[in-house]
Amino acid sequence: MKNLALIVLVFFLITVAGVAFAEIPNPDTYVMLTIAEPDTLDPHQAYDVASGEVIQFVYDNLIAYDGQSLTDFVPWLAMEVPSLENELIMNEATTYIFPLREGVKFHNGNELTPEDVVYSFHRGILADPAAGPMWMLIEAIFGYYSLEDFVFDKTGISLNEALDPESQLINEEYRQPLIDFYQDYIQPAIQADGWDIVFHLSRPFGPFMSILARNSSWAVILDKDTSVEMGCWDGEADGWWEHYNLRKEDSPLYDQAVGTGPFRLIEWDRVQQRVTLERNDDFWGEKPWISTAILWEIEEWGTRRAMLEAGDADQIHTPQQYYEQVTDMPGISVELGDFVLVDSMQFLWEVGPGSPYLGSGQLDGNGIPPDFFSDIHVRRAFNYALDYDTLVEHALGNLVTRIPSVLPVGFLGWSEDQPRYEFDMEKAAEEFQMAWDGELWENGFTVSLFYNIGNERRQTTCEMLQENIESINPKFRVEVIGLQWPTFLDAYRNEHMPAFIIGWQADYADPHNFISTYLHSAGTFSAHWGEPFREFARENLDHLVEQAVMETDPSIRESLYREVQDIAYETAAFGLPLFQPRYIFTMRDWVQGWTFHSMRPGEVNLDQVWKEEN
Amino acid sequence: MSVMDNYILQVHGLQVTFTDIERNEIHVVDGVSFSIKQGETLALVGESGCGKSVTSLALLRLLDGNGRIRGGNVLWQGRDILSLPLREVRSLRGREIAMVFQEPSSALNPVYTIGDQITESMLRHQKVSPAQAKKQAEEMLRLVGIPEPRKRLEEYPHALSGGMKQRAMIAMALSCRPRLLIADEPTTSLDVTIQAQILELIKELQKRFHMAILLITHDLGIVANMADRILIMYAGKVVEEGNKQDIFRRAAHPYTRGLLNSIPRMDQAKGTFASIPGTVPDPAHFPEGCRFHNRCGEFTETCLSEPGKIHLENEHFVLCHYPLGQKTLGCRAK
Amino acid sequence: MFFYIARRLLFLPLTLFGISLIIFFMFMRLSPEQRVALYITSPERLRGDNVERLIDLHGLRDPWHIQYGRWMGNVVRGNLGWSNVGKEPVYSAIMRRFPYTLELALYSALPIIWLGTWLGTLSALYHNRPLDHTLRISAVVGWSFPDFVFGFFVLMIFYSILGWFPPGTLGAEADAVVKSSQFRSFTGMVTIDSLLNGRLDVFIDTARRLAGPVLTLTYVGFAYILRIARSSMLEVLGREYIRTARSKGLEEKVVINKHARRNAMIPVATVSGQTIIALLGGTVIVETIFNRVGIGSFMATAAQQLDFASVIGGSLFFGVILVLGNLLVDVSYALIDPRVRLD
Amino acid sequence: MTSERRQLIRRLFLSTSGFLGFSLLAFFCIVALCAPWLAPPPAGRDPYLMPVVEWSPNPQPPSSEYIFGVAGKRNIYYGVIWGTRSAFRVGITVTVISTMFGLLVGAVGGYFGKIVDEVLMRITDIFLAIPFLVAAVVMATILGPGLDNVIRALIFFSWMFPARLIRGNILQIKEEQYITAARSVGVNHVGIIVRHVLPNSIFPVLIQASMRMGSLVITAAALSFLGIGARENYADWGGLLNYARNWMLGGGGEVLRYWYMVVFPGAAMVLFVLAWNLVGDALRDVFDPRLKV
Repeated sequence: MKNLALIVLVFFLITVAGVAFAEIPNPDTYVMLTIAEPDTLDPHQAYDVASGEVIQFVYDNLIAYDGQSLTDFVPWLAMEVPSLENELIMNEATTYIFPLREGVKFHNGNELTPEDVVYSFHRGILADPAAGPMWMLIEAIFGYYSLEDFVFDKTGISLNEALDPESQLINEEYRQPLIDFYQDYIQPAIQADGWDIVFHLSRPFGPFMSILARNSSWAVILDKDTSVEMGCWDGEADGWWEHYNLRKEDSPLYDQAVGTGPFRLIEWDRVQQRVTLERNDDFWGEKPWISTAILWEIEEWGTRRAMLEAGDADQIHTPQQYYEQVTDMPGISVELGDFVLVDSMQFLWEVGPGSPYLGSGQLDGNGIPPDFFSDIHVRRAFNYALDYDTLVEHALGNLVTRIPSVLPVGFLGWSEDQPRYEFDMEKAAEEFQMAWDGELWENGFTVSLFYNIGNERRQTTCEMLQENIESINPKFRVEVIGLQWPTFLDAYRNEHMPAFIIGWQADYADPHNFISTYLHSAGTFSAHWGEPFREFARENLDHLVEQAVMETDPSIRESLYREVQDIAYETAAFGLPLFQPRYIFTMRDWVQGWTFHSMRPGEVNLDQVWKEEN
Repeated sequence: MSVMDNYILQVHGLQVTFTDIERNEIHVVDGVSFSIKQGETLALVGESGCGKSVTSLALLRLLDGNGRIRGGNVLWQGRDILSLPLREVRSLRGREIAMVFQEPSSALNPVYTIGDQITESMLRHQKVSPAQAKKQAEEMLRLVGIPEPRKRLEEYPHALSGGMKQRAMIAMALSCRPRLLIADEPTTSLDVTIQAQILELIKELQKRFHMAILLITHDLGIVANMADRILIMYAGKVVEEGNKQDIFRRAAHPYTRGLLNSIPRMDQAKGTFASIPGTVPDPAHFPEGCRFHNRCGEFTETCLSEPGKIHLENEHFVLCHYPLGQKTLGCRAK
Repeated sequence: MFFYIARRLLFLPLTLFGISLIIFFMFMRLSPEQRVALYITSPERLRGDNVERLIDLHGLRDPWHIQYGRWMGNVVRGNLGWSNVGKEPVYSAIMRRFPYTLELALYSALPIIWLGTWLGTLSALYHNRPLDHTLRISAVVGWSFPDFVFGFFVLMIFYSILGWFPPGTLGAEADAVVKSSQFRSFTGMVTIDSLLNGRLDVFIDTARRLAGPVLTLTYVGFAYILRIARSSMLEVLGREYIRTARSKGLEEKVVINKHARRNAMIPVATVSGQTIIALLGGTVIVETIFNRVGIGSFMATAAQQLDFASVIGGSLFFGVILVLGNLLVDVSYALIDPRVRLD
Repeated sequence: MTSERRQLIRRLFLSTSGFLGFSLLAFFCIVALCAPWLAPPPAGRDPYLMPVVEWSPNPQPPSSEYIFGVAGKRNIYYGVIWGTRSAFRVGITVTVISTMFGLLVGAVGGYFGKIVDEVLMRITDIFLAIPFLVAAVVMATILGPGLDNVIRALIFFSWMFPARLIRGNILQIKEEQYITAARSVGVNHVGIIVRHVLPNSIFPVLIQASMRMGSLVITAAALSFLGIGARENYADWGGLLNYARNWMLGGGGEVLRYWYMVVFPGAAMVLFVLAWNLVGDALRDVFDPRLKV
């Protein structure tokens, strides 16, 4: 008994002694609690927010966004932003010239040279890892969606088949064509002319500048010497394929980063799930205020909040549904902002074979036929049936911004006046009556709406739609089903879910990234909406989408995108566009200098914040 | 009953109860009285469940759990053990009164060596050093006929055979030269040949140390061999008491007769009480009146009333309405 | 004894093989698309034939024997594969996380065993009296508490209100000290290493962070030991050798502490060993709540994300721990109890 | 024998823990049976799916309308009531099936011995060497969300415990004479197992089963807590607690702001598990032959 008391006492003393009383703990260190650690630090493999969050502060791009703008740029590692006016964009917008800043040093002291820039882009394009981000540059510069397609088109060699699992050539006869491919196509496309970096595009590509702008990890500048030393591609034409499509763990840059950015990478501790950055005192631009930044993955929301409350963290990732928990927290300030992310409900005009989610598979009240949503009236009825205002005000606490189509607010082609379906139960009923020649109204249906588990916003939206639709006709049955991500992905790939909500986060700030994803017959999403849709898109939409991206005049592009959206509205081809969710940024009120940018990966501008009591 | 000076232990009206789950008190031992003279062997005989073991445990207040002594007194050289402070009872235990139990393999602590367990009681009661105690223990082991006693001291009980264990038990009990040894079925669990050896050993040591023995057993063969006087217990009461000759020749209680009829000869295996019909009644439901009446061949209506204690001859008493083969000689004791 | 140990060890590879088969075939129930979801973390990665490319890259559409053979071939060569959850090779992911779990398990085992034994003995000695009832009920209540509910209570009281026990494994500053070149790692367990290095500040930091999880595991865990200790003590107290000891005139204290306790502790010791082993595999929830590094939370995340290499690697690791741990328990059982012989 | 058994059962109900445990269980049984009257589900819907009662995602404290408050747009009271059925379903299904299967494996292994036993016990060992929670997490993730899948996962990884117990008991009983007797009379194997072996080892199994019942319900809830339990909005205490998880540490400056989200489902769960543990305790006190005091 005595022992127990003693132990408790000692523990108590140790504990109390350890409690810090400082007003602002660690004024030079910024602790940001996130929900994910980087996937990889190789900029050409990184395609997730957490990786981008680190990469953007360690590496630099050629240009950066001007303040909050999504369309204006400022020089960054480039001395000037190319434009038609300053004639750095030439040849009908197929040549872009970026004069490179001199005197910039990498974190290890190496000097930045034009060769580094060229190497960086070549390496990225040749690496093109599966499901990585490099398709953006490949599409922008060459007009292909992957290096594999590009190589196959030019040489007739399928890289997949030409390489063994160790990335060695299966047959020596492929060697020369592949060397030629590099020399003939990749090398000329990005070249250094003195201190000018010159890009040659195969055709004009509207979004090109957005793809290069700061925050795009795929377009950052590596140090060639350091990279080669670490074991990356050596810059020679012979053997480049040995570095093609590596698994992320096989990349030498997986957990190392030497850039020119405002912070240097001290450590990526994968056990503690913590990335530590330190101010780069030799940074060429404005130096950060804080000396150390810690990005720390803490999955548990309650723990994150408690650490913020205790002052052990300066800022935390806050899921939307917990807004109420942080609004009146003492010592805490909350900011709001819309990232470029849109949620929408997608309808499959034809569900793929073997779907377990169709019920009876017929229009008999206990299921739906596979092509249920190919009927325009069904799609329209669903659009009319969503009580949007109630959803936003009561269920989502006004933490979303309504979008009429799939374009985020402020994007080229977005407009307040874009026609949209307003909540109207009578019209919804009318459309349902017309659908399937009245058969639908007669027999009713049972349809399942899907969302990925963990997203309460999407869940609530499905539930409200369920409530509204079921109230139209007692024979209408709606089920709301949440799926785990792997199952969701499987069902998505096999085109099994008749209707589901998913979001799209902008890769770059251009309408093309959304319109082509949602409306082109080969779009990332829309290609999976079934043959009826693809047919419809090929006839009505594809040419407009393709024309718009090649156009350089913004006003022409805008009108083209308007036209596409109008067609999609008329036919309810988008599915059911929903909203841009509003993000909640919760931080201690001693955080100063925090600003929001909708294209920034991550939630904090580490290079500008500092800590000071108000 | 007169108090005679050479009685070392006198028990008067001992009452022991147990409490069952429903909190009923059950009288397991109901008014047992007897006494033991210096150096004599008193056998306490009865079927299992008659209360004889409980009686022996009650003498040293070793009842555990829910057993309670509800009355009577146990005089040890004039002092009532039942009212002594527990501290003093403890100093009696092992030193003046020692016990040997039925099952040597469970009565010895499996995780301590034989030596440890023997010296323990010497160290407790005598002013000896551990080394001396060990030497004495070795001596004791030799005395009880254990070969290689020095080696045995270091061994754990499970390494010894049953007979050896019981010898060790005896060595342990006698290590402080007690004046009374309570032996509770000391040979029941042993083979017949070993039984005889152990009994011989006990007899021999009794002579050597001049101690009295309270021998608890159900085996009348052993009784015939060992006892000076005999106490027959049935259902918590002493039903007959007398010296060996009286009991064996002139058993008065039908129960005693029954026991004697079932007596096996020494050269036979363990006997049974098959000749008495029925079983010992459950203590919770002892019959009214004479507790043996439901198994008794002589049963009459009278037996439904409590029988009185009848003095037959010398020290021969019986608790029965119809003592067998006797005219009622003495007056009814109160 | 030697034969016994050898025989048990001989079964180890067999057990591991069995485990790998069970896990493997569980994963084979999944479609390649479900398994590739590990690499496709957001819709943006769904472009074109990315899914197929990734499935090919990782060979997820190969027939099962090829996939198993490939995995087995790597294992034989000492390569357990890449852990996508740990973001490092499976082997080092496990080895770097294990000391934290071991540390937590050991520190929790101490109070669990100590409290459980002490209170269990007390409960037995006061059998059916108010103290016994109180202890038993409070233990059963503790045992009936889901650890995640109790863990949050602890976090609420000791962190949110009192500010004593912060979550996490190590604070940033202490972490920097531990990673500095002056700090020598002896055991991988920070509490011990910090003392060996004479860094009391690091010790305090990590001890404070350990306190919450330890408290939680102790409360929900000590009941089991208490129950065993109590019943074993009760059983022993009813044994004849206790009566023998009393008949020798020993003091009650000696009877209890010497004769009863040692016997009563034999089952408790066995169960304690099993408790430590169980703790090693059962800290998942506590590690999650308190945001602690450890093999439990690692495995849970890996399982949820269907990270095949991590799950199978971790399961094999647990298999080894379990088999060796149980062997150790059995051997020590034979050492405590002179009656037991291993053969 | 029968009077002895009757007495045992009397003791079972009269002991403190037995009385408490059985009363609690009776209470939960009543709640489960009366769920449709205690918390009427909306017509035509699956009663196990908690209906939306509020559109606001913010929890609402207990009020006269929703006496346990509202969490995740759902009536906590409704979830607690219908969750009782889920708890019984998980506990009883898993325990019964895994015990049956374990019984089979244990009985076959224990009775036949030799090679059969060796093989079965090695397989049992392999299953035992995978940490239970991790195994259940993997299995539940692979099978996908849903109470039935949780049940499957738990069965798949918990039959070993009764199997071992039974086997041990059978090995012990096998030595006893009446088995030899039965065998010598020529009763067949199955007959011996069913008629003689099982009845004698049934009490330890029952005790273990009732103890496991509680921990299984906790494990199922832990799976829910890790996000792989019952489907979302399924009336299940683990699910309610999982939802409460992100509110447990309070909001604003108040730590206890959302107490009701934890307290009601938490109390239901603790009491339910407690009931089984108490019953198990009482059973053991009464039937465990080693504890005859």
